[in-house]
Amino acid sequence: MVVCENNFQKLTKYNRMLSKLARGVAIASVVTLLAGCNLVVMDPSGDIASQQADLIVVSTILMLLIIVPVMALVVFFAWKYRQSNKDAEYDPEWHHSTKLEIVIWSAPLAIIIALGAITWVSTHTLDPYRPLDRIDAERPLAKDHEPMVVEVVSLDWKWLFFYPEQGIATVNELAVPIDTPIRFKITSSGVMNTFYVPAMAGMIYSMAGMETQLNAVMNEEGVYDGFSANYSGEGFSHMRFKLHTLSDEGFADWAAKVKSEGSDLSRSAYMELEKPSIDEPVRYYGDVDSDLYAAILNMCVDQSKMCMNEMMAIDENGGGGLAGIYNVMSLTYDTPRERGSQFLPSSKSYVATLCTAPTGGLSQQISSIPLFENGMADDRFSPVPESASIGF
Amino acid sequence: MSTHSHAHDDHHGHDHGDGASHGTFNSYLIGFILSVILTAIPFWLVMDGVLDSKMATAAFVVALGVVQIIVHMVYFLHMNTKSEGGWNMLALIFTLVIVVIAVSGSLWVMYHMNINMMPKMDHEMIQNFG
Amino acid sequence: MTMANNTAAPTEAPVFYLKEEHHPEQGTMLGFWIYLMSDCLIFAILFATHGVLGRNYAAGPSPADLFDLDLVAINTSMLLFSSITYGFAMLQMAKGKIAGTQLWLAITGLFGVAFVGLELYEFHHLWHLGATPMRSGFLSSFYTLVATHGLHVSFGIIWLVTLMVQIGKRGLVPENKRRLMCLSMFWHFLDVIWIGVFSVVYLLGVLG
Amino acid sequence: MFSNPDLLHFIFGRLSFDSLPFHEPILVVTFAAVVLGGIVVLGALTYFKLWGYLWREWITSIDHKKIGIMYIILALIMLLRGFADALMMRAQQAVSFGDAQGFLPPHHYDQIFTAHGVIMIFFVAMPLVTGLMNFVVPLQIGARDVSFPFLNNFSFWMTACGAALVMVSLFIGEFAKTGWLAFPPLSDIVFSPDVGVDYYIWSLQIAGVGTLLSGVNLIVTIVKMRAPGMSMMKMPVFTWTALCTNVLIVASFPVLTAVLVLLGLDRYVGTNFFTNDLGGNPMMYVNLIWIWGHPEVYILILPAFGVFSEVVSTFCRKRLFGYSSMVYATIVITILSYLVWLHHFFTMGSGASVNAFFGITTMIISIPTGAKIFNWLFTMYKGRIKFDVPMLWTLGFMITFVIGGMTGVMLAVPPADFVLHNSLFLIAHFHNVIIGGVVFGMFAGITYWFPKAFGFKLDAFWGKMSFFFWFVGFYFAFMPLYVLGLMGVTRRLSHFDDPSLQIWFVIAAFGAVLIACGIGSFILSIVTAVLKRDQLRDETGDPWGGRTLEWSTSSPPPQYNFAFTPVVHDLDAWADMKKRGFVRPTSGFMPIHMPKNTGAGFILAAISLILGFGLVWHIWWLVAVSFIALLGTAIAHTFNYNRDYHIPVEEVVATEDERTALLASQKA
Repeated sequence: MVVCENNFQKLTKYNRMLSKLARGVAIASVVTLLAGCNLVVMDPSGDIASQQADLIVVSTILMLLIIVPVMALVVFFAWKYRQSNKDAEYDPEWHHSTKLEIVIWSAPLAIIIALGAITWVSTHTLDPYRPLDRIDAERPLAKDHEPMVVEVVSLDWKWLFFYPEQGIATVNELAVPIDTPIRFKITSSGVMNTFYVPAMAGMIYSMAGMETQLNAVMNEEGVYDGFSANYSGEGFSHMRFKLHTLSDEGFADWAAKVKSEGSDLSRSAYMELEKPSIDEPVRYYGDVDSDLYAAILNMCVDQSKMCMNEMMAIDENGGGGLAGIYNVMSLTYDTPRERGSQFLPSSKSYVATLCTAPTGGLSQQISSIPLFENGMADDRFSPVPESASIGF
Repeated sequence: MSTHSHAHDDHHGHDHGDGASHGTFNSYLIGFILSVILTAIPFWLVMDGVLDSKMATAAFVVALGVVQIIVHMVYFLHMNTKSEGGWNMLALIFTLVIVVIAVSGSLWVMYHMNINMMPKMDHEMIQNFG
Repeated sequence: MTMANNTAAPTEAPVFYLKEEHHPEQGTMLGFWIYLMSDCLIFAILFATHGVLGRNYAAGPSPADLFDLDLVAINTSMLLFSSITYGFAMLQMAKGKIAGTQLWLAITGLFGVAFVGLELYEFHHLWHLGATPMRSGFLSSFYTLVATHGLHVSFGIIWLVTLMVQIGKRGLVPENKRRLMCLSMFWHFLDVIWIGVFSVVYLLGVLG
Repeated sequence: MFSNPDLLHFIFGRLSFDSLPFHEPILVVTFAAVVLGGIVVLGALTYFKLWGYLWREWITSIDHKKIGIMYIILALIMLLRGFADALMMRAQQAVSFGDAQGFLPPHHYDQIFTAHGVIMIFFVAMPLVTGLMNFVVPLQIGARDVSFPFLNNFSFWMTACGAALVMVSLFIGEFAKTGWLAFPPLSDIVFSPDVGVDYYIWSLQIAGVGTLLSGVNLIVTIVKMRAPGMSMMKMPVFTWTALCTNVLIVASFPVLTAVLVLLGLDRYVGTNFFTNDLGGNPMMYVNLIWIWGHPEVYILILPAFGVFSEVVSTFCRKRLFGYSSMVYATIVITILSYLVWLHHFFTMGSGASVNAFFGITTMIISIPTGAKIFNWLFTMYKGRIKFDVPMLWTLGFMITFVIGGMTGVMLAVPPADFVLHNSLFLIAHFHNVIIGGVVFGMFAGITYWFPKAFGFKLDAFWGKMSFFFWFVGFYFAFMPLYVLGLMGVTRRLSHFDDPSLQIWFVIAAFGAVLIACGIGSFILSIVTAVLKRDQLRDETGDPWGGRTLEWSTSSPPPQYNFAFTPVVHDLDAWADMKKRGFVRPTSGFMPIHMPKNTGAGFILAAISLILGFGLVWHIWWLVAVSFIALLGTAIAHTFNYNRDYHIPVEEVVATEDERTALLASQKA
């Protein structure tokens, strides 16, 4: 393919890929033609993605077993039984053959049984939540190894990465040491995105108030593309970052650089960063509020908001009762206006935090909080009347 | 069947073909009494806290609800395998299959997603609010 | 070539068309039943949503804090009474008695109005407490499910009144009988949905 | 008075002068063209005094054949709009690299890909399918009309008004910028406060009512109105697929209605179904909308399968191979299509067991689908194949669709989907099945039944040109997307950093141009056919040597379809009649009982359109007025008991005698 010749640096991978595909003779020719084109999905640098690529090849070959004969037969029958070919047999009443019927149902069935078995096993072994059990095909991992943790937040429209072990954070740049299992914990500040580095492992959604996980490992040094694969609004096309895979020393150097060059990431700095922006440059943070990721995940960076886990714990125990009705506040910041809208939304509210430390039962806590004096209550609601009871 | 002697309305004049039965006074009464009983029991179970186990109460409520739905289908909606040549029953069964798939599937799928993704509450937290 | 290709005519020429006018079966009842089945799926989705969101109180009130089962029991009885009175209307219709049909229809309509009225009273009360559909996922799904059922009953009442006028004008002509039977299915179908509502939303909800 | 903002807000809601897109030159030019074209059309209608004719013969018509034709005209018009969107996307992606930003800013581009998806699925594919079923099914089962002719007219106009509301969004306000399924939280009021999503919600709700009712209508028609002797297992395969399609419509569109109501409540009332805060759960929306969304795919493809079954046996001049396995395959697909929805969001994070379950159920669907492909294949075996245009589409389908099927099964393997989800590979896959399956099928069907509808065939030369342009254009347009998907390129991007990708997008754009030529050729084949209609005239009623009942009546069929109700003895009823010496009756005619035209459907749908517009723009007085008008008109309509009449026997005799003479002159 002439168009791809500018990709010479990929030639080494191209060779490696050829050997890999020796199994898949059937499509090797097609793939070879395209291999110069950085088919990163088929030729990744992380062990998980490699297994996923193998799966694509295997399932393709399995299906070609039936697709190729069908396509050939379509062409052959169309040619052989054309109207002008009077030599071909013509039997307008022939419409049933039990033997053929058995074949046409059982042949796809056999292939699907094989593919189904592969699917069941591979879905479990390549589950993104499952801790890795190998670094690559040759190097298994001990059962109790602790992966390195990277916390990922998708913002409008940029990526924020926390390195809790290093105490640093970055925007739109990710670096990991090679051959080290990594657990990505992923959440979002607002809309859905997916965290996706094609060379490393599959993608997974990032959603606000929820945490998804991706266990992955990189096996080669290099610079790779990462991005969101789920459309998230105006700046979506520019929601890209580079993944640097480094040696252990290289990673340590990089972390030190971030630590020394970076600025502070406090809650207020995050609130500023969270505002929608497009094509954000790379940023380093050397001093990171240690609670920040948890606060983002639980949607309570604004400290007046109740954290999700707290709210869910209350709900688990039967909710906040009637008094809880009024524990809401109007949204103080205004995402739509920041998104350049001409209309304002109808007033949105959220649940306010319970300020005191949880000491006694919930009902006690709520009754002990001066909800209405400190101006937290939404003024759409009138205070609970003294006699508020549920009787009708 | 006359063809065009009584022009316009004759086409609609053969409701007997609809196979819909109207029930009898007795069948309506039986249906009504059964459904009053089947309504009263679950209300009584929940309002008076008759059973100690919540699970058992819930199971009874659901089971009685299902029985009551069947009673209504038979006595009020006159469902049987023959009405409309069996098509009513077929449509009902198909719908029930889809309803079961959609409802139980949604609950199953969403349960797994919530387990996998909702922020972790540590036990201490639940205890604190308990 | 089209018509007279009878080279190998079989011994007995089959009949290929009906000489007399063909009356296909009336499809209205089946069609309406199928519509009800599709409506049933709307409710299924609302039930599924309630199943998923029904415990998301957002640190607000739970069913046990809000629901008054006495009221729900009264409400349920309204709907049950309206069922049997509609049944009586159908029996009168089968006998061809216009006045009896109208009377029982009117009683059915009144029970329906009582049901909707009680539901509105409950909503008003909850709203006044501040338990609005905006407060939590649980309340959103509760109001939507119950109000969708209530809306159906309200449309049923409008339909019922329309039908009473039509019976008054034209009597129990076949069209009106068919419409009465459709409304009968609609009305009893709403009972069935309500069984699901009071069992799942109210009783299981209060149970916690 | 006009300086009073409260009053203005009361009258116009959130509609203002700024809502008109004067800043978008593309839209201003389009608008000017639409207005000019509109004036020309309206002027011509007035000049030729066609308004009365249109109103009497088409707008108020309850004739299933005319309604079917109107559905297809609507679909072809909307195809032009949807395809214009596609061309703009392809052009933008072919030029927007590095520093070049292309000609579409994200604000505009995001609306275009959303509109493209919505229009192509809801207002092109759906009306094509519904239109074809409407036209063909009653003829195939030997009926005189559908079960509920008025509802049929109403359904069509609701669909048309849904389409009209989408078109209004082009010039007043904007369309959704959320992707065609409008996932929250992006589609929630917080992140999409503009009118776009509201246009989306209300146009789909209005059209959805039409779709649902036409589904009910056709099910009852097939169940109740089959000719005597036509048992279920003697129904033509297209009727079978139509039955299953309509079952799917009735059992899935309510889900869409419900989920859009919930999204609407979130936006209008401030409830918390799919919000991030206050106990909402956006994943529930994704879950629910795909419970509708997956059966929707089969709603589109099953009728196409039916068309191919009819075409392949007609043009191979042979009975269909494996009729009963074809029927069972269709039924199995109908049920299974409800068990696979999660494969659209494997990557959302449900556990391995859930993913694996849905992956495997998805693969199982390929078994009955594969059986169908084999059945068509073995119908060709020992046949005498005529390569008329419908057969070309069928062959093109068989080659193309298996590729789409293969990539579909690949995407059903969850770990593979983890790298392919939301990529251009996915885009290539579903265009592969939708174009290779649905579009090819609908073009085959239109070409096949066109002479039945109008009495003359489509022009074969331009028909063939259309097929080859589409066929080749498809491969040029979508094979590069498979490659790009494997290069890790995602859907819905309006700009790229990596210039090495550009060549693939240029190839894809070239493919889109070829497809444009295909659409142009198809229009030419209609225009040429109209001009040459005397040469292409079909006077036999059976131009292809068909096998099913619709070919036993004249082309176009009389209003009442069949003067005498046919009696069916064999699966291929008409082939059987021809073989066993059916002689067309020429006397003994009787008056025929038929439904009357009515304008109620059109009026109700027009009011719904106004209601939708009011809701989109928060013009509450308009909402109230139009809602009351809607209710009032509906009730008033029920007071009309005078809904049918008899075609006098003289008219039937005259029509049938004319045909007798025509057939006699043919033979002579």
